Amino acid sequence: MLTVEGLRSRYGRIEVLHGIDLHVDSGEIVTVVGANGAGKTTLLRCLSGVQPLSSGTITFRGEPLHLVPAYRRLARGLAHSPEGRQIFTNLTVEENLRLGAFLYTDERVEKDMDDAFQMFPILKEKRNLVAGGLSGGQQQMLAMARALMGRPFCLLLDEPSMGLAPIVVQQIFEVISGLKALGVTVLLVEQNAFGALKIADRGYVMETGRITMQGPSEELISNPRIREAYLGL
Amino acid sequence: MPRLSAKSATLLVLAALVVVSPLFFPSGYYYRVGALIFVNGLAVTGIVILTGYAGQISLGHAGFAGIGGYACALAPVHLGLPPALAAVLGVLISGALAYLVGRPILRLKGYYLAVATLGFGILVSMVLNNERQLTGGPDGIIVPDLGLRGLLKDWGLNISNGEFWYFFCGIALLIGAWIALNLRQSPTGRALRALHGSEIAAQTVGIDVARLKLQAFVISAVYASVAGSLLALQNKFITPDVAGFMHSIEMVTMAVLGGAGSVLGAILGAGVLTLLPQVLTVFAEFEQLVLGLVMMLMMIFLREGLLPSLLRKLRGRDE
Amino acid sequence: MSELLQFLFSGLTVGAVYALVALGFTIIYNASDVVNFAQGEFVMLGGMITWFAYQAGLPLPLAALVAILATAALGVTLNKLAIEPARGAPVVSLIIITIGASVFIQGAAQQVFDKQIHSFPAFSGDTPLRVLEATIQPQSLWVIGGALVVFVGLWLFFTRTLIGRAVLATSNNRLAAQLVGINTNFVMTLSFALSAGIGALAGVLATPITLTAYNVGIGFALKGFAGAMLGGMGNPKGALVGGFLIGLIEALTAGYLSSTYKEAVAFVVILLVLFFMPQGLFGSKSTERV
Amino acid sequence: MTLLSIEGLGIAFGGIKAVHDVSLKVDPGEIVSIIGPNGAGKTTLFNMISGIYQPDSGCVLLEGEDVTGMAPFRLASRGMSRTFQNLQIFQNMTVLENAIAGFHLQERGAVLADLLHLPSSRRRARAAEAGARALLARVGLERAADREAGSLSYGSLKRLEIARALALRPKVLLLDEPAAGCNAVETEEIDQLIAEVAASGVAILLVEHDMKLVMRISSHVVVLDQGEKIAEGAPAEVSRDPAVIAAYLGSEEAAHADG
Amino acid sequence: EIKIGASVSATGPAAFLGDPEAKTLEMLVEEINAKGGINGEKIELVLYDDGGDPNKARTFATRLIENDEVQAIIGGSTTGTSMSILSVAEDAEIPFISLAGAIDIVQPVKPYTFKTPHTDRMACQKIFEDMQKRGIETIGMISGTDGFGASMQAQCKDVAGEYGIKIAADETYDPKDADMTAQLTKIRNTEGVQAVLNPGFGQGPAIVTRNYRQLGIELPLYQSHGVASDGFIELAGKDAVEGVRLPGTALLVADLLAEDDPQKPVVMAYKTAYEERHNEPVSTFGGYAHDGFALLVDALTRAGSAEPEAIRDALEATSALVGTTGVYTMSAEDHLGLDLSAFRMLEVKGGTWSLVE
Ligand SMILES: Nc1ncnc2c1ncn2[C@@H]1O[C@H](COP(=O)(O)OP(=O)(O)OP(=O)(O)O)[C@@H](O)[C@H]1O
Ligand SMILES: Nc1ncnc2c1ncn2[C@@H]1O[C@H](COP(=O)(O)OP(=O)(O)OP(=O)(O)O)[C@@H](O)[C@H]1O
Ligand SMILES: [Mg+2]
Ligand SMILES: [Mg+2]
Repeated sequence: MLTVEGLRSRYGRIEVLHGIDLHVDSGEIVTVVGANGAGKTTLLRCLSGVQPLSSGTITFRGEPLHLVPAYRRLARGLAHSPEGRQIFTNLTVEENLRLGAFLYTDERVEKDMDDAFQMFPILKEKRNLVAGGLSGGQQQMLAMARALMGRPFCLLLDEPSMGLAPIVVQQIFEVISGLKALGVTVLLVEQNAFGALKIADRGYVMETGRITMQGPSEELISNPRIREAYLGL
Repeated sequence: MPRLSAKSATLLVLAALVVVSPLFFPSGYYYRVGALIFVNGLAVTGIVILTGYAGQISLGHAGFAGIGGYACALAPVHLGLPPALAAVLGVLISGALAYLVGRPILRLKGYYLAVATLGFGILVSMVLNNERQLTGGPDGIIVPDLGLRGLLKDWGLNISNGEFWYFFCGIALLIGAWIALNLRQSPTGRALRALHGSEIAAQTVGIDVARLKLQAFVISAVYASVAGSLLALQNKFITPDVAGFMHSIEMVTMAVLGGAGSVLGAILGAGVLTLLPQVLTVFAEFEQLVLGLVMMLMMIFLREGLLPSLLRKLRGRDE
Repeated sequence: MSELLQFLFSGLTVGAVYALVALGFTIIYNASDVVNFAQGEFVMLGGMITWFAYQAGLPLPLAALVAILATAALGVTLNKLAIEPARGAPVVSLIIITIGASVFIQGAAQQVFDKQIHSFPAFSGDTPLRVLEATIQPQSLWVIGGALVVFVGLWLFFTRTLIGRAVLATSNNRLAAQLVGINTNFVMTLSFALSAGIGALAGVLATPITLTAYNVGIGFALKGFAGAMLGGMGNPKGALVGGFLIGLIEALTAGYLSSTYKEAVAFVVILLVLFFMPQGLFGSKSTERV
Repeated sequence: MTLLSIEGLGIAFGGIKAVHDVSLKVDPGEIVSIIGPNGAGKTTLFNMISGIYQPDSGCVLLEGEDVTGMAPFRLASRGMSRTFQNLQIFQNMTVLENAIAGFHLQERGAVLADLLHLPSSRRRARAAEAGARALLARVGLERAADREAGSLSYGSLKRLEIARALALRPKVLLLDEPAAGCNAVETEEIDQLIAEVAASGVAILLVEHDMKLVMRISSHVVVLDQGEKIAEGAPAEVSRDPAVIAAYLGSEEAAHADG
Repeated sequence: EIKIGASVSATGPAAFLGDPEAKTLEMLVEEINAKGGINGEKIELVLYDDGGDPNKARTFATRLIENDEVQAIIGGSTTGTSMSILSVAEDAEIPFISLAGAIDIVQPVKPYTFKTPHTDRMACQKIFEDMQKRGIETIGMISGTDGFGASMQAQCKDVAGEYGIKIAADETYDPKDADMTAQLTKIRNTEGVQAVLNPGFGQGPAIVTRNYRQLGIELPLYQSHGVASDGFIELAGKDAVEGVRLPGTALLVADLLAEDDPQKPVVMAYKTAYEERHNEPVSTFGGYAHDGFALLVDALTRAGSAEPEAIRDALEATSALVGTTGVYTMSAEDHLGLDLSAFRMLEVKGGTWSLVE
């Protein structure tokens, strides 16, 4: 579904991704773990097109993606729930969701919105309020719900569990697992590495802009180095 | 080799420019242009403090320049003050007015602050325009001679009017730049830049945001006032144009063009924008066209302003 | 009584012009947070191009259409050549670009056209309409009507259409807008086209009253800006009310207090309003949680 | 005497009670954690305590003195310091300058001295810089000191905020989700840092969703739900409370789970 | 080669003054060079646009004198710019012919400064004379707040008493205003007003005139020489402008001048040349520049030298020089050299200017 080869990216003159190779197969949940500043967010930004590559290729569903402008990538089926939530703070919750489905004008939008409200009932309660007034966790839910409104084949999630109550974290991980059943592929960046690896099929470990380890989740969970460096066990 | 601090480097560059440039002046006219650049540079240094450091926009600073200028025209006639003291009076009035006006309007943010300052500037220029009995109205008013040149002559230093104002304004600019540079690296300067970044966070580290903004506003008003006084004294004549909206815009443009966050940059911006019309006279009819084009191109390709962008490019090549 | 009515007519006429200019500001501002100081030049072009086309023999309505389209095209060009290449620059830099554009357009206009003052016939003649003892020019009704129509159009655009909301989304969070599939470049192009077109329309409607010349832009921009800020930047309702308010305050001050200081009074009112409502009359306070 | 005590604090937004009648106390050296579902009002409570919101009812006592609704910068000078859930970084400054800004109260002096670059001003600035560097080292950011703050990753910014908050040498420290965006190992580092600060006699109020962290270091836990206090007590006690489990934890294991 | 400097406001708010001035100077210099120059020497014109900004004007004056080393300066479209140039020129002892209205420019007399336009005061006097003839005693004024309007407003108020005229209403408008009905309503409702006077230039007076008719005010309306051009009739609209009077120069009614009028050949020559070349009607202001240049040429010819000192002396000795504005005779006490006869009272009749007998 998604293949990345030799991806490099820089902020100004400083390169922060030094040649990333990774792939996500259809229907998979793949997670990327790494320390603060490893470059996980930058990787996702490259994939969704809001961050330029300096070299490398991205192939998505068999077609090159890296030349497609960011705004067209959702139409191709790639959605991104970014770090820092990036919701439209001046618009209402409902408007945020509707904009998530900006590309569509059919009836399914209403249905998707109902689904989103079912997933996060609190959003329904606040649907007519300005999103900027939501609590941090509520905004995080909104960001995730908005990404889902875009009907992606593949979803890029940057720390979706951040700032969420434990009960919601569990729920979020369940939702992500559930997406798999719906045929949505997920690339998940998580600091809650343990939780992420538990639901993922495979995982990558990223250190200062490079992939240093990869493998099936169970393997990574049981790897002593990872247990010590990322899982704190 | 011990590294020069940015401050000393800036001051050295400026001082060298002031002293060395005259060696290359083919005629007295260049002293005039130099003096204008220095005066504008001084006004714009005030904008650096307000806009570059503290992030507050003012579209009415020409109002303070007007007050400074008219103080020099009116105080000698009506109060019998010598022109130099009149300039000080201008500073006091500008400062006091900035303090009074700043208190309510500095609560505003962004464009709202811009329109409020704009309103202030317009009020000042309107008074200067319409109180004909006092100010001479739109036709302007004569400003008495500073008299310092005569004094220098008595001391055996005989320089032309152009030279005198060139060096006088040059020194004023150096002092102004020195103060602004002091401020930048000082605790107060840091606090100003902090409130620019986030007012809430600035508050929680104990910065009295309202007060600090007001201080920056007053300081920058003083700069504008002194610049206005220098201009008036030098021209020996003043019209309400100094306080006009276009002059306010010009000040901000100079600062942003050169790089609002940096004193040297802003002075450079003042230089460019003062020189440009002089250079563009060869285009005569097309002057405005070219001026607009140059402004746009500079901002497109040197978006952080002339100096910061150039420095960044230079540094990029070094590494 | 008839005196008051006459002052009100005067205020409404002038206010409608301000309101039209202020409305022109809202779209670009809503899409990019940039106050486009070249907006006044669009108004000038609307009048000047119409005059020239009219002189050249085009019927007035056609001349007006040409002016509006040409100005909209210029707006798009401005965006493509000057605003888009500066993407990511600080807002002040963008503002300076628009000021540069304003200087440039003015310089170009005095070359392409001339430096004379021009006017073209009012749309429905010059016979003043009498209401009680007061009179109003038919063209004033055109300007007032124009302001109302543009207002309603913009209001529907921003509240009822998805693309209108996409404009708001773009200024609120450009990154997120791209992520939901909004072509932010297109949104910008559209905004410039619309803003410029509305500006030109203002010029077309107002010129029979205000007359036009290559250098009238700044005056319009200033008053429009003040009106927009008084009402609350970005809100069409604010632009409309703000523009009319300033016009009315000026006319009433000129009538009852002092014509010399009528603008001063207008600005004092603006300062007072902002003192109590820092976001203007209808500006929404942006909610950013910490 | 209690360092910080809050009595009956409440606020509403557009008629909706975000916080209602919440009281709590923190003593020097104590770590009081506030937990609760998203939107329970934790951040809002912080905003009222630190003077950013004006509470509709109730009062905040700092060292026995009523400081309700006092401006944030005044509270800061009385020893209150905080971090933000939605980062508030001075983007236009370097990492070091961000940290130095935290020393504002210690380094500020007369504006005139600063304008004229008097020795007193230089001395203050030097002291602040030294202190800031030490703090950056403490949060592991010493190598990033000269970078522009805007270029740090999320997790690093979080730590920069903590450094800046510590720079005030607070008596009360309010931390809003300090471990968000940090992995388990990084969280442990923060955990230690907080414990050290508390041990030095600072009263700490902590909002955090990472239960491991909360359970490990809190001396007392307060649970909010829909703006009201629904439970409080020792960490272990609270984590077994059925109401807390239902509203917040989801399951008892969640409190002790690895993550 | 003789170098002449000029700094005028070809752009900016005073462009209506400076633009025709610049065009006129360029045209005349070309003409005279085509004829072989003065005393066999060609003239070089160094022309700058000060945009109406006195500060810029001073810089350009300095540049003209110190850098371009001109022998004389023409320019200063506005009073403000003239005052700026004046002080530089006096310091450097370079003759300067101002094109601005205020009397302060040549009063008190400064050795090197001269001017061509009649003063605002003279315009007021001419108007009041005419009013007196019509038996008008109480008037209302509505003036632009620009330099031109404000200066004339002040002069008129100053001199009105001499003609027994009372100014009962005194309103102003901003040059950018779009509607003056409020001010005019106020004037209309002022007790006893018999006529209205509107000093100003640009679009303001055109709008005033239209609003005047819109309000149906029947009193005589006087405009100033600021709008003395055919363009004004067109802008204000033929119907609205009918009956408006203003003090203008011979230039505007060139065709109507008596054949024996000494000014006729001069104004006709200038008018035809200018209109042919620029395809726009001549204006009074271009005429000022024409006269300034004519004065200079005359002085240069008589002086037989391009030394500033000699030019100055010759200028002061100008006698009966016929210009478009009037006939100039300078002296050590009078650096303007015009009298009231320079102005002619004009009235719009049937959509064109006509002379009031
Ligand atoms: N705007 C920027 N300008 C310059 N450098 C940046 C910028 N954003 C990130 N970086 C740098 O790029 C590197 C990778 O950052 P990134 O945000 O991708 O890390 P991350 O793995 O997501 O970290 P975290 O877990 O803290 O979110 C870091 O060294 C960071 O400092
Ligand atoms: N400025 C505001 N405007 C409108 N509503 C607000 C505002 N501030 C807070 N609220 C509301 O108050 C409630 C509490 O929000 P708060 O941010 O305190 O929650 P929280 O407990 O910190 O949640 P989280 O764990 O998600 O950060 C929320 O429902 C929020 O929508
Ligand atoms: Mg990240
Ligand atoms: Mg919170």
